[in-house]
Amino acid sequence: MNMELSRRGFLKAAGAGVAATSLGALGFGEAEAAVSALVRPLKLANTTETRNTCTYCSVACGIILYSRGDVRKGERAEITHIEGDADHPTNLGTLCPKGAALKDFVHSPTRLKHPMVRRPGSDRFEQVSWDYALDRIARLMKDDRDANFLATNEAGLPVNRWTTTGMLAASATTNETAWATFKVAKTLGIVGFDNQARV
Amino acid sequence: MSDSPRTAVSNPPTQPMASNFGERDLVRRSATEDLPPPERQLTPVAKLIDVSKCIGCKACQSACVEWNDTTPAIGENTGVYENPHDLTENMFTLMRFTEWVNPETDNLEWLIRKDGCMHCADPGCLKACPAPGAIVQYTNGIVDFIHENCIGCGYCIKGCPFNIPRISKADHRSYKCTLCSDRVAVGQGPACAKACPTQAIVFGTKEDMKQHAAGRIADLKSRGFANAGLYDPPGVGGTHVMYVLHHADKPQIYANLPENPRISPLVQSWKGVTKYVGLAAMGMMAVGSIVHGVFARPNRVSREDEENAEKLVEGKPVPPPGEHA
Amino acid sequence: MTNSWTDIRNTDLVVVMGGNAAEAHPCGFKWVTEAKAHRGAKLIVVDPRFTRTASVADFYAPIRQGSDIAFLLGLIRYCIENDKVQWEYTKAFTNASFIVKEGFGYADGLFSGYDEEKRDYDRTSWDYEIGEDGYARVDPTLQHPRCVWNLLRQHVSVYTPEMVERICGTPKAKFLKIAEMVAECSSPTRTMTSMYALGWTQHSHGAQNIRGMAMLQLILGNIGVRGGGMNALRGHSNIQGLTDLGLMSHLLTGYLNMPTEKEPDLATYMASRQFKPLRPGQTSYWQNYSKFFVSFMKAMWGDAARAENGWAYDYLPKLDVPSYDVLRMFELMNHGKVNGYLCQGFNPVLAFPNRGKVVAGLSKLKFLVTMDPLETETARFWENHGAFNDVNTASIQTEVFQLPTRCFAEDQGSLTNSGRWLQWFWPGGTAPGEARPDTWIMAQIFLRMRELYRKEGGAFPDPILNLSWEYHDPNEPEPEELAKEINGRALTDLTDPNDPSKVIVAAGKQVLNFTQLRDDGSTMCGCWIYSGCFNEAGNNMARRDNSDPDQTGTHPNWTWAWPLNRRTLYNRASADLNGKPWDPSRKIIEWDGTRWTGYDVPDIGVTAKPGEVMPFIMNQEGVSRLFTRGMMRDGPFPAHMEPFESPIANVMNPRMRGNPVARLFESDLAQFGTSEEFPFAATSYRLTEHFHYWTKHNRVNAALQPEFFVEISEELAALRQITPGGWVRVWSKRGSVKAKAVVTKRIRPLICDGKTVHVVGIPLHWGFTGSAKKGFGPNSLTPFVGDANIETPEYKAFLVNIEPSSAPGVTS
Amino acid sequence: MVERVQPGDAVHPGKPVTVNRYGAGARLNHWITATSLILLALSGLALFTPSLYFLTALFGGGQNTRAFHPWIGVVLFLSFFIFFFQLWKANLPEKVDIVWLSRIRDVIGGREERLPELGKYNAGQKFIFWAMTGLILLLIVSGVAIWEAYFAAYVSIPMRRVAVLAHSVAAVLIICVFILHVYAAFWTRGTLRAMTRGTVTGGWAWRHHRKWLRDLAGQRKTGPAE
Repeated sequence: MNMELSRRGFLKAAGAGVAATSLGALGFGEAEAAVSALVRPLKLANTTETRNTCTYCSVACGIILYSRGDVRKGERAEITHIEGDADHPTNLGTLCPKGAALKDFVHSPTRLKHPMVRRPGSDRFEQVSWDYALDRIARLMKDDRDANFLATNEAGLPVNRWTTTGMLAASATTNETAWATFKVAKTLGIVGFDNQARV
Repeated sequence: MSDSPRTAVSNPPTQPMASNFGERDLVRRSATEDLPPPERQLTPVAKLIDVSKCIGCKACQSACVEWNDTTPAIGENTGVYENPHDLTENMFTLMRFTEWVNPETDNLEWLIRKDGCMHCADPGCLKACPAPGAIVQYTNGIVDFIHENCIGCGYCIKGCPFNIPRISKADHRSYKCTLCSDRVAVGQGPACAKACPTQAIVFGTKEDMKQHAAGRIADLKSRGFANAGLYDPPGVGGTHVMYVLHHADKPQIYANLPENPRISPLVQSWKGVTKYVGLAAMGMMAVGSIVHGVFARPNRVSREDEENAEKLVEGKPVPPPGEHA
Repeated sequence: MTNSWTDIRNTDLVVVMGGNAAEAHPCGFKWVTEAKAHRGAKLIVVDPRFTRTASVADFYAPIRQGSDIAFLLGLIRYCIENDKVQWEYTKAFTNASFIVKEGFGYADGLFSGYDEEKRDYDRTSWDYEIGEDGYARVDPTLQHPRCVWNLLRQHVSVYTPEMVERICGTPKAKFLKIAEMVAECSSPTRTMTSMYALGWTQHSHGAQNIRGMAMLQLILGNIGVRGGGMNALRGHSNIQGLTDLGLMSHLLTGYLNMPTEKEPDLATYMASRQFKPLRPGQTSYWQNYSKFFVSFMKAMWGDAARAENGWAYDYLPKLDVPSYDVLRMFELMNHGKVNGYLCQGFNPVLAFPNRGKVVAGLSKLKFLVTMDPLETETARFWENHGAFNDVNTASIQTEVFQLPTRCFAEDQGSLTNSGRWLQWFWPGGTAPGEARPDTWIMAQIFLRMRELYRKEGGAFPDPILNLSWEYHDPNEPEPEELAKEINGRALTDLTDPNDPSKVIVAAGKQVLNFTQLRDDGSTMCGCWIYSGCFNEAGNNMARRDNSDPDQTGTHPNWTWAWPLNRRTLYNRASADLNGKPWDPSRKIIEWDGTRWTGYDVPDIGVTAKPGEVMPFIMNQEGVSRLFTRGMMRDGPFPAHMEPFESPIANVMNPRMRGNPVARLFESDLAQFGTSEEFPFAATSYRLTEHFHYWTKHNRVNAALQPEFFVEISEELAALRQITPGGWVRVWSKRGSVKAKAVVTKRIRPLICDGKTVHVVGIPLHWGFTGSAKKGFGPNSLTPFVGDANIETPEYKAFLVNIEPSSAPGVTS
Repeated sequence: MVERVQPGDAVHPGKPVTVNRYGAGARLNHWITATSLILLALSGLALFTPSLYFLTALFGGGQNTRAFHPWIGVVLFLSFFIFFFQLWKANLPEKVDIVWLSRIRDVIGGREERLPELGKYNAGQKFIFWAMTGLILLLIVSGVAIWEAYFAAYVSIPMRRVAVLAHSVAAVLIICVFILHVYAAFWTRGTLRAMTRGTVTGGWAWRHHRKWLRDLAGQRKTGPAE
């Protein structure tokens, strides 16, 4: 992303508030600053910053992901810290107890890593390939659609709806994902289509 | 209209940066008499916790854990909101909740206080600490634990008037809030202050924080909190973590915040008079013995004594019992 | 939100009712504490519990859950009786002066036209008198007995402070104190903001709760002004976006509607969507409906959408019922009428009411597909977890696919926040294992099905084969491509209607915004209200200039807000009939004699004269509605309704249970409890330490609030011999849970209609997966009934019983 | 009633006469106690004042010093109290002790002939015995109270503050008593062998504990012939 913009934001922000005056007092920018044996070195040194938005509530706080490695350079990137974005007008760098712990979401022990299938009656998941899963899903969906698609109603008027398969869309996905999802679901004629707006 | 003071006026640097203070900025160092005076005086900093603005969301706890990479245990619910149930070596700060019915208004007031190290100007922990350099105090007021020097004796716990330090059962070292010295050292505020959603926690120079507090107190008084005030207890020379309280006249209602905290007289006399008198006493005892040894002739058994003993054993007459002549 | 989070700094009075902003939206709540600290603003909290928001409030009053309408109408009555009305605003900018048809009436808690059999109203009498000129008749003097104002005055007259206390259990003195504080905001120079959330929506009469406050805000002149508005604090990070994009049964994008069976062809569909102005000279912006609709159809089916085939109108499914909402779908599942279900980042086992019914439904599916970055109870609904999920695994024949998706930190795109800001974000980490973006997964499902239809044919393949899917890599559409599609572009050169030689937008170029959309097939646009988000100027959602001239909280150049980067909806109403701001110190826009100028994008034609064109341009009336005609199923005015499970009878009409027109399914009717069996009034809610069922998966939040509990008053604890921190069993007609007991002074019994009502609070964050201790959710107990208009389940008011017990799994 | 002659005490004719004063067990105990007391003093003093912190080097650093000290304390406590049960009866006070104390100047001057005849222990020795007993009790109790690793949870912080003060005061005193004990043993020649070989010369007994010697001699007459 364009870091220049955020830097400009930084300068603007730096004008505001008491803390700005404190900044000098902390010795910030002192020429003869000594490397200290006592104070722990800042763990963010040499990490990559990425502007992101908190995934939880709709205050949509600005956050910064700090990572070792840079995905935009095609590198493998490990997120080492997440913190509020001080340039963001809504949260001004603050975060709630959930946002402040986002790193634990990313590295949660229960993050899913592989497609899994649970066969009818089975008491466990088995790992499968993406191809297997997607082909099987497409087949199951088509068979159900072909079997239960309602082209016309009693009056013989076209209704073209598919009520026997439903879908719930995620209210934490992007608008772009939502649009792609919308197109697929409505095109298939799925009417049992909803999202968290109701709950 | 201006915002409240912002702890985070900028995001943390990612380019390596030298720390702005360290060794040479020490004003106190535990168990170290001959500490060279600091070359410069940094402006004292402070964290101000406005209890009246705090919503008890525990963002400070989250941010603290994430920044300090600690791992608090997943406990259980015991009928209260405090989790973990107390400060631990993995939880340097803790929201303490008190349901208090104001006798004057009969209204419920939910008093929520962020507990943690107060960074006393006169730190009891440092005074009590026997390990040279395990606890240090910088000229900006930060009191920090240097874990590699810590011996885990727990004296800091006895020294602290606020019951803050916790000893790790794992590595037998003492832990507490560092005021994020590593962040402050690069011009950033502590993680908790940056995270605090309502900016109930703000960080800056102690002067600025006092000014800001004055404004907050005026606002509280205008809302009917006649006894609103600043908690900066003189008993420990003031603190670098201060509270704005709506009822500054009774700090103890905020989960037993001490009315007039000071280093316990017991600790004072232990670290003071006992040490000096004790060393003197032991010294005198030793010297006394040596002097006596030099001047008084040794108490030797005489030939006569031996003969008397032999006589006695052989049943021959010996001086009778009773007073010597 | 009509306004933005940052605008709350401009308010004088914050009313948090039907929500718990400090706890659920801490960083947005910051702007309340800012307003308090810097404007001397006051905060009022009305809630059954003394919440974290209440802990920093200037004034708190308790209220019985589900009785908000009585409280709000009580406030409206107070303002009218004490002449605390922003008269100029009310007369000019609301439909107060509109005359309602004869025959409209209200008696015994019911409006005219009720049919008990159908559980529905005949709403024909709920409308304006239309004059010969085709316009609605008005009486600007408000003298006419049937003008909206007099009907309203009459309607609210019964909600006296005594009545409010009787229904809500709010002590009269406390109610009056609040009424006083609220009434002060009728001054043009004082504004109040309403911050609400699911505390108002999750009722069988949720929409009417919100109507009540909206009406109050209108007569106080607080809509469209800085520091005012109706601010719905949305839940999920993109719940606003998914609603805007119409990912719902009854919607298309941008609040266009799905057609119904009654609209078999485009002509019929459009006939009821002409939106002719109801008053002379009014904008009635929905008159452009056809432009948005046709552009949408072109975005969906490209060249296959042609004038001849009604822009592929047949490709759209037609509804036979108002909506196939989640409650209906799970009802159908239980009847074995649903075979497949896809859950994208959704956890119905914990999210939908009457968990027993939800799990039974899922167990009847042929296949279930879940897409999530985390484990969910839904993906493992078939797994036996003892007391926490006691199912017979072997008997469940559902084939379940659990697909790993990327999470926010590995994804890219835009999210629409509560304040309608579309904010772009970037990926910072590599996804674990084989986790894939949702766009890729949806593309794969679609492409593989399309391939099957190409090969095998099948039921009505046309929409599938013709769906526009022109992406650089069809296997994984890029977020930018999709965003551009949402914004819309010209399909042929768009010329100036007045000067055909002048090309405004060349073919293939992005349209500037929806004002350039046409209904002749020359433009395409995925979602008209988002048009402008990614035009030829680039990705406006990625803008990061956080400057805020004069610190109005507008931040006009930070990302992009819909519509047209407008930050405050109805902002035209912030100025009077001459276009001067009601409060000069709170200007948003003003009329400079020739055009509207100011901090924000005017919510009106920039040259529309103040005296002539009224501010509420989306309404046919040009003004806001105190009386909503037939637009809501349960009444043109809100009226007191009890929850379906209520500790007391409806004092207006003891025979009335819940919302008289709310949809009920047979099986659920039998599962409503009575106050005899279940004496205690329960409510459910979030805690600040957790976000729904996600954060129990991460250690920090699990440590901050590790275990499921319920909150009760000291009085109820004494009544049932419950010890603080001990185990209790809480059960309703539908299920039973075990929890730790938090005994607190923050909940107190209420006296309603002479009866003591004990409240039981039940937070919702625990399940049988993740790092936190295993636990239950309130949805094991809640009733399977939704709001009459939008089917949001009644989570906030139901009945339970409670007793001391042993730990889950331990038989006592 | 004071135990005038303790089991194992015996006198053997010869030149010089030898008297059994301490059995092997008693001596072993004594030296374990002595060693632990010295180690405790060193480690304790290291944590008592920064000027002596360097002593932690003897134990391999501060962490070890902190860890070892309480355990050594436990050893001292056990060994001393076995020892205690062997000696306490002989250390009960008597009238003659008062006379002895009243002539303390002669004691210090080594003018034994001016003192009354004494049993196995003189008042000074009894004082050391009881002082050690009391102080070790105090030290073990206060020590446990501030034993962070195991007992922190059971003792309130105010109590721990009292304990740490008591512990340091007691430590100072016991070190003083220790010095007195050691010096007296050196100054009074012929004493040390009581704790090394376990015997003293008849002369030593005649000079310092004549009543005890007479008792032993008397016992011998009445006792079974060799």
